[in-house]
Amino acid sequence: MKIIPKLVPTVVKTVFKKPVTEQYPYEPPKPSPNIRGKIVYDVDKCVGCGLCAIYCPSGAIEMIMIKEVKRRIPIFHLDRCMFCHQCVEVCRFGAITGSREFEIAAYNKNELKIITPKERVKPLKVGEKK
Amino acid sequence: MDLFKLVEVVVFPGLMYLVVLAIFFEWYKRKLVARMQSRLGPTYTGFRGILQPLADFLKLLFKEDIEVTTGDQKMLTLVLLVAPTLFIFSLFFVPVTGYTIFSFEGDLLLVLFISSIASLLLYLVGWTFRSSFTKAGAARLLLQIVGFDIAAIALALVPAFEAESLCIATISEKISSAVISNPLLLIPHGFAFILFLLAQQADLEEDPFDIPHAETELVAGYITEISGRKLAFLDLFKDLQMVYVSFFTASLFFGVIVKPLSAVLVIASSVEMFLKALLVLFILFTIEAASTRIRIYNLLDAFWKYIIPLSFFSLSLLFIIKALPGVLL
Amino acid sequence: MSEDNFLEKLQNCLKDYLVDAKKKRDRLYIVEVKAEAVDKVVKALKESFGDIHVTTISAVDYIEYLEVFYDLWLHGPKVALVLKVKVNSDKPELPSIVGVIPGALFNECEVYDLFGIIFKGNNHLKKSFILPEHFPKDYFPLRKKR
Amino acid sequence: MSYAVDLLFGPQHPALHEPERFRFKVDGEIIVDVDVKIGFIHRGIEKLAESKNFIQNIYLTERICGICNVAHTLCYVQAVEDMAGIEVPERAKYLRVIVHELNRIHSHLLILGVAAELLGWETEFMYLWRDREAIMDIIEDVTGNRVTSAFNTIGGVRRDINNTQKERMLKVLDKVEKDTRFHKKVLEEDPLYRERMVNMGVLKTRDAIERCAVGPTARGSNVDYDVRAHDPYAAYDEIPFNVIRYKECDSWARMMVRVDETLESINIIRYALKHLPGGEIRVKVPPRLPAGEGLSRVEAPRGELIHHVFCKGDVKPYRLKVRTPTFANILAIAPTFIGHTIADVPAILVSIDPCFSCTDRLTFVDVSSGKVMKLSLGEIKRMYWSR
Repeated sequence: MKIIPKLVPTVVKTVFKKPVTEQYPYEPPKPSPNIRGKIVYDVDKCVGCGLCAIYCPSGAIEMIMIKEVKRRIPIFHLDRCMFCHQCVEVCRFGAITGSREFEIAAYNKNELKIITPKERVKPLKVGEKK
Repeated sequence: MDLFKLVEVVVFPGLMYLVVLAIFFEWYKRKLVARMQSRLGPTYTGFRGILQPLADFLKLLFKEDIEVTTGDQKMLTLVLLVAPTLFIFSLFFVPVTGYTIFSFEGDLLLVLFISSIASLLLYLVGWTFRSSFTKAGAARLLLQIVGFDIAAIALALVPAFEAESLCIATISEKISSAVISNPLLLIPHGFAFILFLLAQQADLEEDPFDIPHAETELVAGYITEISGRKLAFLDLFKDLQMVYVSFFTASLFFGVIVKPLSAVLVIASSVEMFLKALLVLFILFTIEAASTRIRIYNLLDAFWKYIIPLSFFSLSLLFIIKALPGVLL
Repeated sequence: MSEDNFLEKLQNCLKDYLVDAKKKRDRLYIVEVKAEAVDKVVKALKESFGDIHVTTISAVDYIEYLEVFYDLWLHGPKVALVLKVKVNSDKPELPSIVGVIPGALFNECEVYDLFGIIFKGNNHLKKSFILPEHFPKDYFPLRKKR
Repeated sequence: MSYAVDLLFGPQHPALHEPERFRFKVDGEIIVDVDVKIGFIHRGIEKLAESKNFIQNIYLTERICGICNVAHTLCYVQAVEDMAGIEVPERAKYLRVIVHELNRIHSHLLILGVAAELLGWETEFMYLWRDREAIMDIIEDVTGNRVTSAFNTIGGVRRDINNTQKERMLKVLDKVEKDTRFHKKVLEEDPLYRERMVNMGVLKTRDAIERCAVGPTARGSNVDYDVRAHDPYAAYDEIPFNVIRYKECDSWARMMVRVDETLESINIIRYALKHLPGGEIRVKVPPRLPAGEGLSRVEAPRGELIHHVFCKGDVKPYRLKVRTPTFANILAIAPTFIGHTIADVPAILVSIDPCFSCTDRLTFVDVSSGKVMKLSLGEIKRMYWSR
């Protein structure tokens, strides 16, 4: 009896059990509520300090100058982003927050840029408390 | 040859039925092993993915055929055309539907001979190429054949002696009554059945005997350089082999209980044989799923040191049981 | 063997070759020795403290000189030891310790590949041990620019 | 007339950080010589680290290895903390231990599954990876991602564990423990698995010490060396646990060390969750750190890992030295191949938890002269028959 593989009973039992495979695109995924997903940017809270761009390990954040209002705001290249949420952590003004969204595949890199339209960027009031 | 016989050979229970069965058994294998591993298996094509093997076969037919220049392509083509037909031919002698298309006294030996030839043809597939992987795979395959073939032939003789015939049709008819009339025969019968399954497992190259095409050692063994249409026919060959193994084992060791005397009874007995074949395959796939691959030396050890002596032992046990009443009386 | 008086024992054991020895924290000592005597140092350590596990050998380029460090683990007293030597960066040569500890082979090969430090007595040193095969033979990537 | 076939195992495997090429000289099926070439995906991370600041380097070191990413970040941040003299809060130390051990469980179950798969045992592979999925879910729950956790940071950890998470974790750990005990029984007793693994690649205790083997490879050879126990970091000095050792010195022993360590890790996590101290989880760290040198060693799932950081009072490290465990283990394991058959190569190679893929063509090498010959099919056949 020693030569019978140990898994035989389990294998036969498993036939009558439900498979554990999740058929992902056909079934809704069940991610944890704590996952790090796509980042959400709120331009109204941003002061343009650029800390997020300094600390971003993959260079996914680019600071651009908006001449009309004389301040810098970030552009997020989500195609380079690796969802470490370091930018969320270093932002002192709460302008960048995380979300649970992770299905961000796209056909074009440009679809993955978070660019704030120029007209939404307001000039920074000096001395204003956030 | 009359028209009826022609229909039998080409449609039912001949060529077309066998190919459909082959494709079904491939699905059965994938689905069953998947469920054993708590996976889903094929799901998309047809009802629960039942058409997936057919889809794979057709896809391979339309793929580009990459011919490796270091291989002997003509020989390969010939082998791959001949090999599947050999199994179809030998299945004509096996009661797939309860009765056989052709039958004569001694056809058991012919069928065993043909199946050995088919395995040897696979060896030629590997040997036609100049790649280290195909060559090593072919060499291993040859060693494997040397291991299991003698045991398989010796064990196939056990039911033949029980039913006192060398005709598969007669064996399958008489085997159940022969065993029931002398319950002592159950011992060598069951013994031989288990060993025969192991030999057939080695013939099918399933775990633990998938040594000739061990992925992590030899990429795909003797199949490595084959692609496209040739691979499709090789797959068909393996599937037909599955059909042959299951029905051959079932008819030798379980026999046919429902006699196929009228059209309705033919359907009934073919369902019976089908279920028995599924049972045989279930046992084979359970072994496949539950075991690791062994080394070629272990296989030769196992067969030459244990299984071949044991098969001759069961054969001689059978003689004693058969002869004992005569001696005592 | 415990950690008590380890520093004294160490100083006794290596007094001929020692340049500087200090305790950095629990179970970690940093020792600087003379470059030409590294193999003798390791041998002496092995004789007095038992088996040595070479965690890694590597170097830092301080422009004026190369500092090679040997991160060792002494199985006997169960302490980590960082053995440091200073090497001339124009003509970097060190005695090999492979004869004492065979496990240092790959580490020495890597240092030779990335810094160009020649370990005398190691016959397996070859360029492109870890770098690609067509990497320039006279360029050592981890050295700083002058 | 003795001919050896050059059989090349390797080099490329895109998923793992340290692929290597094993060039076996094979006489029939028996291996007579082995030659190792490493560094096929040398990505220059040590050089790259010199041009990134300390925070960015956390995420860089995390990507040295996807499987043991927690060990790498932990080792790196500890080295930096050692250099700057930063004292980490107690709670952070415990949280680090918890995530580190979760990572270890996930890595061990992964390699046990891979080992089964390499031996053609797909079912056990599927079962092990199915059961590992539960651990991946907790890692996702605690850190925010299944694989790259980004959990450790300089001065502490980035996320806290609340009570619901703790309870969920304990429940999953019970299940994983039950599963692991089942797998332990299977791997211990399965006759075919033992047939393939026992007495394969025997690395004697003395050789293991001399060739500086680390981790489960060393402990499978009965070497008493576990960084967690002998040079405790984080909260390991307060947590009781056993150092797993096996006396058999073969592939099977190395795999069983991993099984037992998985069970031990579950106990460590339970203890850490029970004794989790309160308080802060991180301290603030300035971007510019003082000059100095920091060294940290960590018991990664594959063995001892070391990060050695040098700084000249900048926002960037002056030099970062990383030594990964497989680097040490390849040298230890390579000579043990000799004398075994080709069929045993996967069984031995997988036991050090490496990365390899096997594709290449053959050349014939005469063992005595080392001359490479190109032969036609007919010549090979003739040679074969004349043997």
